[in-house]
Amino acid sequence: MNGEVLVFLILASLAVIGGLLMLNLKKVVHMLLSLVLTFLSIAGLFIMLSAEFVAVVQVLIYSGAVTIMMIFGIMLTRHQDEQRVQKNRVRTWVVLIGILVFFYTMYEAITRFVSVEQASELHIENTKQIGMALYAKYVIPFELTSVLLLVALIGAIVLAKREEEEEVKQE
Amino acid sequence: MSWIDQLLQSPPGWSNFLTFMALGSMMLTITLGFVTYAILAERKIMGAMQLRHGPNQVGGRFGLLQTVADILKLLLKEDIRPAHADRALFIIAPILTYVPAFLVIAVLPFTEAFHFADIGIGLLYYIAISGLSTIGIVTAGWASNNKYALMGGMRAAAQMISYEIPLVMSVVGIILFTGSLNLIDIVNAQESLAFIFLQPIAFLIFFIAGTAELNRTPFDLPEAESELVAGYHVEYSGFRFAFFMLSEYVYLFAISALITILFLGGWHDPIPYLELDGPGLGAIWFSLKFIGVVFLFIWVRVSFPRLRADQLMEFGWKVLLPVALANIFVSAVIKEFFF
Amino acid sequence: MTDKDKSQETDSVHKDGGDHSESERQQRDHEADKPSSGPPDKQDSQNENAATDSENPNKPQTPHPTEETNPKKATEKPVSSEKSPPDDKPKRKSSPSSKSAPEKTEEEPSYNQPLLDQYLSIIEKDLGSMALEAAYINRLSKHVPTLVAHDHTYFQVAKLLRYHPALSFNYLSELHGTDLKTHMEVYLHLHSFEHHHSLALKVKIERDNPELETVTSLWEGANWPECEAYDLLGIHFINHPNLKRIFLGEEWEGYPLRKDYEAYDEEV
Amino acid sequence: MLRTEEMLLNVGPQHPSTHGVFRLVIKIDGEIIKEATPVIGYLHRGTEKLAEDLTYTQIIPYTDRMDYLAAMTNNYVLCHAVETMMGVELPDYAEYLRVLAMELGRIASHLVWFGTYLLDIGAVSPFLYAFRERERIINLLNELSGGRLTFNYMRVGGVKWDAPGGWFDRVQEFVPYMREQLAGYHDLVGGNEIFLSRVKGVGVYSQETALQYSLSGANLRCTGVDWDLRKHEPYSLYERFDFKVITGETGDAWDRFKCRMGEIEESLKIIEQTFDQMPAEGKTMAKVPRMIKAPPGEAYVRIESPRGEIGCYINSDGKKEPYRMKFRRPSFYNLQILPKLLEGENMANLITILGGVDIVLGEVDG
Repeated sequence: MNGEVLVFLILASLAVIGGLLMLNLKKVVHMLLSLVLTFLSIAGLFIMLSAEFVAVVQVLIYSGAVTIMMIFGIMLTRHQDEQRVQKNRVRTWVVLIGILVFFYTMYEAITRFVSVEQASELHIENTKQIGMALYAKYVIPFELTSVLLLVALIGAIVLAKREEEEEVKQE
Repeated sequence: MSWIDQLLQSPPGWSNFLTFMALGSMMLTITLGFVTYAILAERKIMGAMQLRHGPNQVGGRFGLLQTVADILKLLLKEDIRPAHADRALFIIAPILTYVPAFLVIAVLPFTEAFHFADIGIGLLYYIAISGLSTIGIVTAGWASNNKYALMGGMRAAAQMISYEIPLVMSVVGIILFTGSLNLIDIVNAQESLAFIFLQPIAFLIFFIAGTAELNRTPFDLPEAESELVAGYHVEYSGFRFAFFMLSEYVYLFAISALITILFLGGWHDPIPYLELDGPGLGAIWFSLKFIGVVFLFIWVRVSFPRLRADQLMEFGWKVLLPVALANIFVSAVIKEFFF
Repeated sequence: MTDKDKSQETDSVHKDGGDHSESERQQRDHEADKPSSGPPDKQDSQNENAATDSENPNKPQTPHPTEETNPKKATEKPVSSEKSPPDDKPKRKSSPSSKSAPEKTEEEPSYNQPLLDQYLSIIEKDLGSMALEAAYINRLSKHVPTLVAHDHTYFQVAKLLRYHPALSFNYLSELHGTDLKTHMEVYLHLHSFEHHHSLALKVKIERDNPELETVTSLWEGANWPECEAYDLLGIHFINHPNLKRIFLGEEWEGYPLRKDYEAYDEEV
Repeated sequence: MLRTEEMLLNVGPQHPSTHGVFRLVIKIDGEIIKEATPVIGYLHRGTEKLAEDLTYTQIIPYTDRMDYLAAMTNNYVLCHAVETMMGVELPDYAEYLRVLAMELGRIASHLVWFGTYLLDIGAVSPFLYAFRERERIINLLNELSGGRLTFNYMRVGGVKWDAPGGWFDRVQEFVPYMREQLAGYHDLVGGNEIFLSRVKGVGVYSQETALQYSLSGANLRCTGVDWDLRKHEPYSLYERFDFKVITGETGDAWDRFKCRMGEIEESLKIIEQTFDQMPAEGKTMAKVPRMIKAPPGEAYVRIESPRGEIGCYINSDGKKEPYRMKFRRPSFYNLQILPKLLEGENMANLITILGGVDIVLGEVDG
């Protein structure tokens, strides 16, 4: 056992704890913060995989931007602070089976996964490699994704505008 | 592979643990030492500019121990927690703000020899981690269960998101010229010419956005004293308050260092071709530039009134961001044709 | 009606001023005594120009302060026939002389007398001769024309003063109440920015249940002063948008500026 | 659109920008103010009630405490009211001394406003600069009256003392110094883009609104109403001085700023002219009876204080105490417009608008 394993164990369990807390806490702001914990642990896991760029982007986008947006949404809008979902026996079972199936699939996939070669130089010029891959090999998917995001952006603006107009009409 | 990488990949043990602890504490001490005297310097400079003396009682004529005394006082003060505050978050919030402030220092190279983590994406790391403090501030605002605090927290969040974008955008030009996100590479790329001359607009944007990230005048809306009393930390006292204050100054330290690294050529001598790049001289150059930047921040704080929240947003989105984008475009053109 | 006709001829006929207002007031007093029999005006005695006291023989034992020392003056109506047009700046030099000799029968009319006459004619035309209780020049107060309205005509008079194009007193400089032991009095100091002249409007109201129409609809600036008068004197302003005890808070007992107010703690 | 929650915010009574104990209950939606309700009375001392048991001379110190930033004008309005009733003619020398004291006080008061207003807007330094200049004025008035804030200098019929030796020279030295500093303020603040963007177009009201709400002083003049009691209903010796009435055009906070800064300039002019006109020496008191008694009757006089129209109403029964005394306190009247100005405003403009009204709580509460 070396430091890497130890760190992995810590990060992995933190991520799981974050997820569990997120599901079980009662106040929305608490849930959100436990989500941040999960995000950060996952970023840590990325670093362990020598994916520094992805890790940092994870922190920047998820912990930074997405969380803050959610906090805004929660704090500025009306909401019930505490929500209780009625327990449904059937649903519990379905969820449980789903989890088991998922776990088994992942287990199988991981055990059958044979790494062809151990990439030892992954962390060197990590960002450069991502850039190369994105703009050379996967340029078409990249462009398509950006177009999709643009469409989503415009769509959001259109939707917000329309609602505003309706509001004006109502008043 | 540097010694620190070796250390990181070595098997865990008490000796390693202690080494890490010692290194961390050393950095903490240096930073806190800076913070102590940065606060003093700010008070002294502001005093000089505002026709007063500043601290001059504790620690001799220059009040050298004033900040130490202040921090000790804060340590000993009663820790007050409002009755209706959210207990857990109220306690976590200062830590959430404080920890990222120290995390960012890990990637800053002070001289060629004196730096901690040399990671490929140092610049991005800085920006990502510093964004985490926002969560701490918003949490503090929310957990205090105080309206002023909440408004301060909201303002902080809105402001930090808005200004992080031009901040990142403004350095893209530098990344283009350097071809790396590594801070050491960036400094080395400025051996002959500091980026402030190549990217003056980027420098301006970075400085303005940096001031906004630091919540300092004229962008000190989250803690606008005349409006929100003290903003997000209005309910905090004692050492929890000290956390917020310290993290603010640690960020001042960090961003000043970052500006020195990004735009002023770090440890390289300011006048190119002078060949004054000795091993000891690097530290001196860095310090001088760094002190200059800190002074600039203090000067700005003394001179300007505060912006209004909506003007701040407008300025960030409608002025800084387009200018930063244009700067990227121009940089790309220059890079393509002249380098 | 001859008076009226005369006064309408031209503003520069100054001699009318005294006559006109005088006869008017006599008339009014006779009529006013019968129905209202409220506290008769004692306030006027302090004014050189007011002659109401002389026509008011059955003066009650008024505890009003001014009665005690104030000699009867202006028993004669100020017949000031041949007088020059108003001098422009008769500073206080003129007032002390007139005050020091209140018994003087022939008194120099104030430089503001034509203004007062003009106001009176307008008010009379619009609201009839009954609108005002008294009208005089207050020489003590820089010769300000002073109108005293009845409590029921007060709002109409104020409205006229506010909106009539020749008056247009569009600025309320001051509003406050005074407790005169027998009755309350509300004092307004108005100013017209169009014609640049000032006017004091007073109204007497009964003390036991002081009520008065608010003038906030005419001058927004009357809002807080009326609250202040309500807070400190207990004058209730009807239709006031937000009448509250502005200084002392709703739980305060009594009205401190009333003369019979007893402080909770006498020592203080 | 997101539906946002309204919340009730208590600004004050202990808030750094309410300039005293003033409370404002505001209902905000996000950062937009829906409704503002001022709550006053925390500093109500019952000056008018107290005055009923005091002789006129004894009331003078009480007036100092109403508008404690311009105590000289308060002194003056009371003395002026009594003098008007008594018909006292003042010696020129005493009147010149009073004008000097009042104009110095006006500058000091505007300096405090300038400093604290900038402090409200977030600039700390101008506050300290303004207080450096104010300190000089306060020292001058201290030499004159023996007090630094509550002067109690004027008496019915004149002033308490003659100026000490060399005082006039020191005042004369102060005038060019103040001019120089004023130019510095205009450089530091008047030309600052951030400051301009904070005050331009903020808290606008029309001329009609200003008159309707009984505003006075710079709050009225900023809308373009050419009205200064010193000019238009001259009292004291103001007829003899040549000065401009500074008026604005738009009625926003920027115009109010310009009006007040312009008034400092005009006051300096008046002080200069005083020295040209003033007799070298003279009597400081007119002949007044030992026990001052206003003749029976009532009087209302008004003069121009730094904050606007300050008035004094005296109802006298001929005794040595007034029967009823009432002060028209400009801040009290000026503050009324606040709820109207704040409605629909941005939260960040709250302080800009409140500060622009220039209130002194001692005066609001009386």
